[in-house]
Amino acid sequence: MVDVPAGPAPARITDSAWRVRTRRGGELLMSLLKNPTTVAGLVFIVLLLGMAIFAPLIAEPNTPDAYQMPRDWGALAVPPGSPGHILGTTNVGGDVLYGVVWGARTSLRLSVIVVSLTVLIGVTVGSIAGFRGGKVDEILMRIVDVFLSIPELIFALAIAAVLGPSFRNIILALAVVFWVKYARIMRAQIIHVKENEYVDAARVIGDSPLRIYLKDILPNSITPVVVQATLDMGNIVLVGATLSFIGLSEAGIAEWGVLVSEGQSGISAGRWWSSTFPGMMVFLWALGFNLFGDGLRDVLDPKTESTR
Amino acid sequence: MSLIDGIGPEAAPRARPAVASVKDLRVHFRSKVGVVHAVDGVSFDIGDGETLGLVGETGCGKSVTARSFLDLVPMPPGIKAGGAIEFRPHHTCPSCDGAGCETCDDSGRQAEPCDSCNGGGCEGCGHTGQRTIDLLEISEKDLQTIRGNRIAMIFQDPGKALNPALPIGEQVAEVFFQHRADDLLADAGASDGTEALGGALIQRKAGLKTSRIEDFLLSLPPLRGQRTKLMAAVQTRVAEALAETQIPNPRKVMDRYPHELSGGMRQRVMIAQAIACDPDLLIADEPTTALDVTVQARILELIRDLQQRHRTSVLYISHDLSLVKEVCDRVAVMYAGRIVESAATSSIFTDPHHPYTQGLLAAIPSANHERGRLVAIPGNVPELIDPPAACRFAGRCPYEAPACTAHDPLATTITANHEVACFIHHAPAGDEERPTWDRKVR
Amino acid sequence: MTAPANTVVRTGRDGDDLLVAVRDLKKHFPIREGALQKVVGHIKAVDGVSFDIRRGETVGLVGESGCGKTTLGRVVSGLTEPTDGGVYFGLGGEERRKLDTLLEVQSPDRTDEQSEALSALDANHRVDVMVGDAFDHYRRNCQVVFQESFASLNPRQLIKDIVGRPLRVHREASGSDLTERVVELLEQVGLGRQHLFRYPHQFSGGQRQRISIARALALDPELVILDEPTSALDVSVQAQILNLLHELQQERNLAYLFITHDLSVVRHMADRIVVMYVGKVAEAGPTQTIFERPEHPYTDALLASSPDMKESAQDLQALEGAIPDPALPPQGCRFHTRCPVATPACGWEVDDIVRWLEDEEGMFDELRDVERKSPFEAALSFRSEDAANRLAAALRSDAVPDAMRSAIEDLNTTGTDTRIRFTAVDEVQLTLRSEDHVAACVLNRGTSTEPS
Amino acid sequence: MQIRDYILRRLMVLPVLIIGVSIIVFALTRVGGSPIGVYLQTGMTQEEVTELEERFHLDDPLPVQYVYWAGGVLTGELGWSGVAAAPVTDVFLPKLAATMELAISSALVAVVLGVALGTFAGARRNRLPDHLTRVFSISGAAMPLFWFAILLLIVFWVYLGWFPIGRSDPNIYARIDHPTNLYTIDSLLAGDFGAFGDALWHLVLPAATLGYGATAIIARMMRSSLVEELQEDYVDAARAKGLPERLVLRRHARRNALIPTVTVIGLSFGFLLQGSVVAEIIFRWPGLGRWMADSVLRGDQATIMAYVLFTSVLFLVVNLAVDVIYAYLDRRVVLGE
Repeated sequence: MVDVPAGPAPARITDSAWRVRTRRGGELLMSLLKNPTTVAGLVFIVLLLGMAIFAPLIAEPNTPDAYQMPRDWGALAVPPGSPGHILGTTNVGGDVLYGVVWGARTSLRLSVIVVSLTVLIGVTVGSIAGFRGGKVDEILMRIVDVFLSIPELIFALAIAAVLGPSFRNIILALAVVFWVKYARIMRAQIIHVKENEYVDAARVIGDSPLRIYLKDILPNSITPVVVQATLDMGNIVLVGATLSFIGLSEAGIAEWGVLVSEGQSGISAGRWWSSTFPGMMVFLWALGFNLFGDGLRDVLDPKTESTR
Repeated sequence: MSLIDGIGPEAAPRARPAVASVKDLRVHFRSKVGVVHAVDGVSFDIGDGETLGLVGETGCGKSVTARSFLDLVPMPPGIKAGGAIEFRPHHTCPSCDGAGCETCDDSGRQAEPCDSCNGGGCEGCGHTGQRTIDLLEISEKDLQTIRGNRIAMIFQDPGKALNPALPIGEQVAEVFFQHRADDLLADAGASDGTEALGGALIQRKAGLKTSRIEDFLLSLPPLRGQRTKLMAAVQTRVAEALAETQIPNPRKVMDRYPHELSGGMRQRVMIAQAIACDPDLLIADEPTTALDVTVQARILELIRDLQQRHRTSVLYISHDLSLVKEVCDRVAVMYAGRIVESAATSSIFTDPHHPYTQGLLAAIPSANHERGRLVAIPGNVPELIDPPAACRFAGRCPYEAPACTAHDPLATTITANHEVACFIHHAPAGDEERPTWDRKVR
Repeated sequence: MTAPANTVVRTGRDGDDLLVAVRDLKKHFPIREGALQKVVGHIKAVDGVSFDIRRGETVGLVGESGCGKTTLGRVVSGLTEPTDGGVYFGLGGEERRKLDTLLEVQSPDRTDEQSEALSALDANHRVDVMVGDAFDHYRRNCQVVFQESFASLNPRQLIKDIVGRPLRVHREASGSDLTERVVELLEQVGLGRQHLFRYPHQFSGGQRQRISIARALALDPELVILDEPTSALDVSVQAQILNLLHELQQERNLAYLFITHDLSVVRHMADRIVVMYVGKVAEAGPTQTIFERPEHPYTDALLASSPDMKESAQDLQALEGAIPDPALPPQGCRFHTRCPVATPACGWEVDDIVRWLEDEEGMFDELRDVERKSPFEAALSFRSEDAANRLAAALRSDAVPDAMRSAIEDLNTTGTDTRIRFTAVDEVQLTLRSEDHVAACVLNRGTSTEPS
Repeated sequence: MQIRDYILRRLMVLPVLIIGVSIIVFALTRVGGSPIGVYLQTGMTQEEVTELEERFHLDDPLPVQYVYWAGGVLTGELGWSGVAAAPVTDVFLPKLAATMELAISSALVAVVLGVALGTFAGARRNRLPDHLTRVFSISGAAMPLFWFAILLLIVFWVYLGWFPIGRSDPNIYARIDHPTNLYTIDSLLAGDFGAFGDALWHLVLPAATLGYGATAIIARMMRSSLVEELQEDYVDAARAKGLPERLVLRRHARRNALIPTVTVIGLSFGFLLQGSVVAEIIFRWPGLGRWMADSVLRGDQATIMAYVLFTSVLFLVVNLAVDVIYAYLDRRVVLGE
């Protein structure tokens, strides 16, 4: 009468919840590492994060504010390979290597702050809208729709312009613009997950709405948010650098977009390096998180491969 | 009518050639954990005009077998691991024009003669003299002329098997365009390409071969007349096909989208599409599973009626033994990638020999069972990853003997038309004396 | 002949064994349409259903898709709020008699005293309004097993947490005590300690259904609602689950509301059967009576079209037509549109003509407008006189069912207009046919007794 | 629900969204402090300032100010552009034409290329073309436009000198009339194929910059929805009918895969609009985007707000059109709502 276990990995009696969960995490990691492009993404991420974390060791700051580019007035616009300036300098004597290294740190700061803020706001708003439904949902979603009708870069540009050019304002502008995406994903997920019979089963047991939300709905609807957050770790640096490139950061800070912008005027004179290297860093950063996020999506939720 | 009344095992003569013979078919699937032997040595014949039921539970390989006929198993992950599906196209008996006469055993149909020996019998046709096509070997192009034309298929969920973005009429029309282009041209009076360009274009249109530019040309005044005629011709045919399945007001249904029809109606459309070209073999893969009982009964009636009028052979796939009892002449029971028993319908139900068949029949709740006393088959279907050379039912079988796990039973004929793959029914007492025929495991 | 609106399926013995009383239950879902999303109608999923469930018995609820059986199950389990009527839980025999007496009076006619008595009963027993201890008691004692075993188990929880959750929610156990209780439950459904730390996807369909059953039993309920519990399973596994359900019922004196479309399963499992058609009860009674002496032609049709109901090789009998739209249920008897033995008194109406026109080549496109005076009377205007005459001719010929033809009181054609009037008919009510056996059909097969 | 009702409903939501956007824009004009600053001159007395405030209704409560502001916007009163030294409305149209010419040509290229590439890859799932498309589209999503544009500039303008920057050769510009301000159209109207070639030539680099990202987005969506559609039963049913693979793909799978892709095409228009800011700066394209960037740097609020409002409305209208197309392609949407 007793069914033979159908699943893989015959469980032992000595199993504990903790051990089973760790094993599951391990399996997840293994399937992530099977995909070469995901691994490539991970490698980029690790290298860039390493650069950000060990920036003071790689390029020692000699200004009071390490995020300010040091200026070498004796070596303006020297090409790569010059002594003391491996990647050359900008028109105003900024060391490109220093900018590249410390730019990683700036980018990390930007993306971590913006992603955590926007995920928090977006998930909260989306959860309220999706879980409560009715009028609340209607109003919140109209607000979200309004935010989504302004193309994101233009919106951020306008906010940053009104607030005045500074890196802090870029962070603020991006946070205002990016949360809506999460609200929308989260709401759609919740409405979908709410239909599952395990939610009904929990209601029949008599569990409270809050616990149903925390145990049944949230864990089953958070995956696309995690994937989107991974992708946004890259995207936010991309948009942030674009804003800096247009000129919305303080001049002279160690930020990739600012460096590209500084180098731009020298291009027609053949001074390609001070734009090319920092720009490539933005690309690699975004590429790393995009590749990894893509692999993450395939592993966590193979069916929603096409949602974005 | 009833197909099973008075048809005993002996009463189903199979003197006439089978329309299709499956020989040792093996289809495997590559998976993360190993190669799954989903279909592993399946052999059966479908006689001309016969309805064969292929029954089994989830994952037994019945659908894979059916899909193999038309090469619809996705490869990869599927692997053609061996065997053959021989198909023998038939046509209306020329001497009686379908009325039934001596030469065709009153069936009104005759197998097409072999190309190479013209009926004499040679290597290529297995000395039967009939045109024999191995469906697993022929080219994609040749297969396309058979699909939907000589062998048609009905799917389980008619809601998914119809394209949601195309009106019903256009979908049914495709069959005619693909296989009856010449007839359509004749209907439209455009068969002998009157104008050079227009004739060629309209012929391409009838074969669904036109590009966008050509379509545009056809919509211009000089050619539009011919195009309209062609479209009218195909619409008449589509309406006829739909009417054949008792769809009321077919001209109206043609303009509808699939989601606007009920489940039963959609399945009728699928059937209309399948029998449009009067195929030799109709493969019905659980055609009523997604339908309500009262609707299901209508569809079964329809299939039976069409099968009789067109003398089509049917391969009916189902998990439901009681349904199969209604429509089939003969039943083959599948378990874990093998056929364990096959016989005329009445003998399967009155005299099942394989313990699995017995278990399946006993598990159906009926008035005769005391509540809580259903005969349940213990355990689960085995995983088919590199299975050992043993009976696949071993481990769940109440009659299990040592030989069952050591040897692999072959299908054995026990009475005429009744085959069983089990040791217990043809072995004398004493384990040592059990037959030890092993099937070759690849 | 016609019984009051709330005729109830009930036994002769009005004992204290009553567990659930469903009274004139309605669940309508609004249909929104148009640019403003205005409510243009209602899907009458459940449209006035009454029946009882007694302790320890199995009530089978059968019907085809869209008949409202799943919605009904959800209302009884408290997952969906009813539109009207109520589900009463834990009424004593006395209270139930009181309730039925009170409900016999239509709400506008009730005296203040009666209303008060009713709301007192509601507060303690009506599932959608009760609160506090009463609700807690109901929640513990009414559990559900769903059809899709995969969707009904949270994929991110371990079996231990899934099965132990009801105990934790109701603070019955925690820690190692909880684990032991879960093991006990798993063993009762044929699983064991080795399955505690696994995820649902590691089990087969049959095993997952066992887990669902274990969860439902955790609080030792009195009623379990089984919503198609075996329809996703193979027949051999289904047999395992049905045996298990029976075994558990014997041990724990459980009551089951067994919702299914499968007649062979319901015959095997149920003590009493309720047959639903388009939101209403067509027939209800003891299982044997329903299967041996059905009174409703729909029950006949269900039996005749199920291959596994037949004992002999007789032919399957199929029904014509499609299941009607539950937003616009047919007048009179809802089954009259498909009924093989329909009479002129079954509620023939204007919509039957519209349906006929739809199925007739070229006719529906000719129809310009339908001006209704009532469901039974209308003027149909066509684009051509020919079409109007064709319809009139058809209605006088055997192109339409005899019963429909006989139900026409008035038919005349002037120009492009056809006026038609059918005999107006009230909704066909349930009538008592034999002990504990009711059916809603104008025909009577001779075993009937007048309702008490 | 009828398609007509569906469109009506979308049309009814549109004004709500536009009002929402206008509120945001209005709020932005007030966040950076009172807009009185533009009109202030040194040495103004407190009375004069108060008078100015009264004239521009800046002393009223914010909702009242919004009504005056919105009324002004509706009558085409968009304020004074400091950058262009002219009223915003006057400068707007010629610059809009420049941006539209760039955006539309990039969109055309992106749609054709993206759909074709996505179909090609999706039909060859997990084979080489699919992997290459994946690399192409992921790098497209990760590519900073400003950097890609600069690379093109360095290679094709600085080193190879194959393509020009700017919008046209001044001599050629002077040689024909410019009734539409879309140079390609203008040159064709004038029948001057030399000018047409010049206009196209100037379009190549900026359009390639913008088109790359959009193509990547569209190709990716097309690919994954095609892969999904190819697993549907109706595709097998079409094969079982005997249709050749070419027709299975063309008549069945691709038609359905286009449905979700259409939405993405609408969204990628937003990508083109915002990308034009960067592309126009780098390639010195005299469009709205470059004007916007200049205005941002010089704090020209009137221009910024006009630009935000305009692009948002344009984006909304494009997406409305896309929704309508979607409803026609997929009747189920309309019924399912």
